[in-house]
Amino acid sequence: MMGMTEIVKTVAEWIKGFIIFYGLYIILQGHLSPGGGFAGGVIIACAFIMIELAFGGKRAETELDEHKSHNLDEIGALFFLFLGILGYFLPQIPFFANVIQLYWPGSPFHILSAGSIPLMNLAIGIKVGTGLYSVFTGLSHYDPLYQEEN
Amino acid sequence: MIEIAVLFLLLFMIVGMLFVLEIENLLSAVVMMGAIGFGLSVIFLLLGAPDLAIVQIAVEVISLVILIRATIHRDIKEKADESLSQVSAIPILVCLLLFFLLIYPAMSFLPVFGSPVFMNYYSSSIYYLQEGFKITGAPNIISAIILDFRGYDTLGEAIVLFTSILGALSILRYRNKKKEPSES
Amino acid sequence: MIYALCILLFLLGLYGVMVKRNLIKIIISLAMMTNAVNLFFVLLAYRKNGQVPIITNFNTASTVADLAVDPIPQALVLTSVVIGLGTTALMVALAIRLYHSYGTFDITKIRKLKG
Amino acid sequence: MNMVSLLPSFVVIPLFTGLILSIKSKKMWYTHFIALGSTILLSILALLTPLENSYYHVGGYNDFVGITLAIDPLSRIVLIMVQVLVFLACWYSIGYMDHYTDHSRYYALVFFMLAGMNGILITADFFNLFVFMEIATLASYALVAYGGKSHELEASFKYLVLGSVSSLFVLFGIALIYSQTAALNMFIVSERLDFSTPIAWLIVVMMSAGLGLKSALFPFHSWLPDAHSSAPAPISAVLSGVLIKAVGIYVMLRFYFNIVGIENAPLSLIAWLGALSSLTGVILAMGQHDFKRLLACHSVSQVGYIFIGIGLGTYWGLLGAILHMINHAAFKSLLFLNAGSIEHASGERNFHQMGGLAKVMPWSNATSFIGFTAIGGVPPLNGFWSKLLLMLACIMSGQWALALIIACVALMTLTLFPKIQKYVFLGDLPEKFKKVKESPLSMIFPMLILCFFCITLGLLLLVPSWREYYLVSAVNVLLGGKWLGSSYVP
Repeated sequence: MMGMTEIVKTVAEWIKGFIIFYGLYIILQGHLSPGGGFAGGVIIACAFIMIELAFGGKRAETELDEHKSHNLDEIGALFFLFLGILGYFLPQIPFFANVIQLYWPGSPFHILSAGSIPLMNLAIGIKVGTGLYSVFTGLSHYDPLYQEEN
Repeated sequence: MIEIAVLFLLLFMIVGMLFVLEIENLLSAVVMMGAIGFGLSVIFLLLGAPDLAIVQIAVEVISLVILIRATIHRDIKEKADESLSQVSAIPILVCLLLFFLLIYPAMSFLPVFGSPVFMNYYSSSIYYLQEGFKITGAPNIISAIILDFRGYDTLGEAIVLFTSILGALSILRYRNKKKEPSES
Repeated sequence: MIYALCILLFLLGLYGVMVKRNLIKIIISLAMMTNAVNLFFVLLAYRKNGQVPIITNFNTASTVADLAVDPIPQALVLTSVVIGLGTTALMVALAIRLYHSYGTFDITKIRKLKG
Repeated sequence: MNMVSLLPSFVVIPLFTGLILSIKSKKMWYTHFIALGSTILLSILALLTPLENSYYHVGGYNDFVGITLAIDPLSRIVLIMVQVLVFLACWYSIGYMDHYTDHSRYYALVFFMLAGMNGILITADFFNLFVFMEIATLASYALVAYGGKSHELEASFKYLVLGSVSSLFVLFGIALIYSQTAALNMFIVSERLDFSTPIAWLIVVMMSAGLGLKSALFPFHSWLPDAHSSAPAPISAVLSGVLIKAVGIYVMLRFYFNIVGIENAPLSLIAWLGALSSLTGVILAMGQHDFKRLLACHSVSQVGYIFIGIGLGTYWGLLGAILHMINHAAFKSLLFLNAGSIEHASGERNFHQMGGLAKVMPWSNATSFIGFTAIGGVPPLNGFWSKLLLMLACIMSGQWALALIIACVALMTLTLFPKIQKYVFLGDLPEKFKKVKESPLSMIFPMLILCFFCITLGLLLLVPSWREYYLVSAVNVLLGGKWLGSSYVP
């Protein structure tokens, strides 16, 4: 469908920024108060899906098309795996140890406080967000009813 | 007080489940699933698990959107004869009821609702609660568990999501099939 | 008593998976079974008027340890909720492809396999 | 860099290659090259792992707090089997996959399945076991539906629904385990689990139902013929040869012998269910006329053999079960690869329409002949030794009925396979197969290696030093009783 009426498009354009900001908030303070990588990532995916529904496939592709979202998804997963392997490069640090916390323990209750936990939250947030968006675009682009319209 | 609210929401979920099984229209069945999922996230909130409530609501919205994408424009109205069950439902109902009756007496051996089992041992949960903040520096014990103490689980879980997305995209290849002639 | 209701929900989902003919109904019943098992896990973790296991400036670690709810099942359910989402996404993709090749969501008409 | 610290690399390397390979690269040989390289590296690592039990605490936390990984002779022998077979399947799929597009996603899914299986084999934590089971089976659902044809999609959907239900039963069992012992580590659970309460029996029932469905035990075997016959050939070889064993049988062995203990495990029930599934498997296989469906039905009966061996619970029974697990992986994947090469060359799977392919495809003919004789149990080859061991174990433990069932199922398999050889390879060549040429070398070579395994695996039992190093150490681990906190540090 070529997107919805004008009202929905302008409102969607407006709200998109706030939703992504809210998702980032949930991700970044995941280790301080409830929330975390998964929830924030899914909220960011909802923002992009809202754009896709409001403006139809073509406009949404300019922002985040299938290949870019797939590669971002992968970069998130590789970053998470890298954080896990960090211990291999240092002597005697086992796999998946919280290395950053051992060497640079931040001051409690601050954003940069719990070693590699906020970074892992960020990695999962990127991965979940872009991954679910690419599933949704895959589902909708596959839909022949979708293709006849645009 | 919380136990009564949880009990009420659980009854709402069971009634909703019966509603989903018996309704004819697909779209309203999907919407009912969303309602049950939101009821579940309120239960999580009442049971003291805010992390789970946020994730459950967000996951419910995504699966609702994906399922509606699948059911829209497609034979919404289930024909009358189709809704008959593929195999006579009576024997399955009987054996499920039997299974439930067999399990019921064992329920009394579960920990009483309200006094969880981690209190009667020096279990790792007590260790996490006491030393978790000192070791990892993360006030939110649950993200300390899933990312630091049991980070290996979350690596596996992130890969589960990645494989399911990769699998779904590799099944939905209708689009690039048109470009290059694919399998014979 | 609450555990019994939770297992009843699990069995209802199992009934729906076994009996229903429509693919979407099967997907929904399976999602409900996942919800039921997750609920059972968190029900095990509840403590009488227990606190949220998050340490803030006001309560120290030791007071939280005496009052907090069990954190481990919540961490495990967080993972299995997202696994349920992955399975649902794969199933919806299969259901759409099956709809386009068989023209119906009815599993009894999708019978090209022999035996 | 001692061997122990390499334990997590069995999961990290396949994950890394899987993520790297999922980038859609235009040049094909990159993906093949990287895939083969990492499977070779993994096979060498599996062969180098030391004999004695080694434990690895992820994140530096002890058993009590973090997740521990444990490897012992039983998981080592299955690990070697998994790596070698996936290496051969990757090598085979170089030639086989030119029918399909999208190689990068295919290899990514194969490596995630491999990462899932390796994760199961090295973990000593229940929830970790569930997560990696989920990865392995989720990747196999997507691979079964990879062809995109309608019957493959239908088989994959049914396999997905049954697999998800069985995973939920396993998760329900893990929830009950946590409710009784407040711990997820296998060492602590096996110590705290007492069998006076009915909940412990409910745990055994739930886990047996979930794992039984995953390994196609008798009442739940209906999904296997559809799923394994509609997957691409290298994938059905890996599914039948290794996935059922790593996801189903290995976890059941670990759960029954090391956590529940022999005295509480329902072993006689497993033996009789195994006998029933071996009978139904062979009878199902008789009526098939599609090559791959016949092989899939037959693997249900061979899995039943392994369960008979496990159900006896004696030293000889377990020895026969483990040896048959390895032999079945060898000759069943050889026959699946063979069926794939015939289908790749002639595009025909119904062996009634085929005939006389021996003149056109000499190599496939030779390898399938060795495969059929091995599966039939002809003496020099490996099938004979494990069936003989299982028969002896049944007789020694006085189960005459089980020995009889093993004998007649072996007889039925012996009569079943030469008729396929006659239909497919001998006789006159129909005109539409005239232009059929032999499948490329990259498909022939893995089949030859599997033939070499079929011939030499019998020595694994005969040569005393090999037997001690590989098989007997695994059986002693199982008979060694419960994992009573050997590495548990309070």
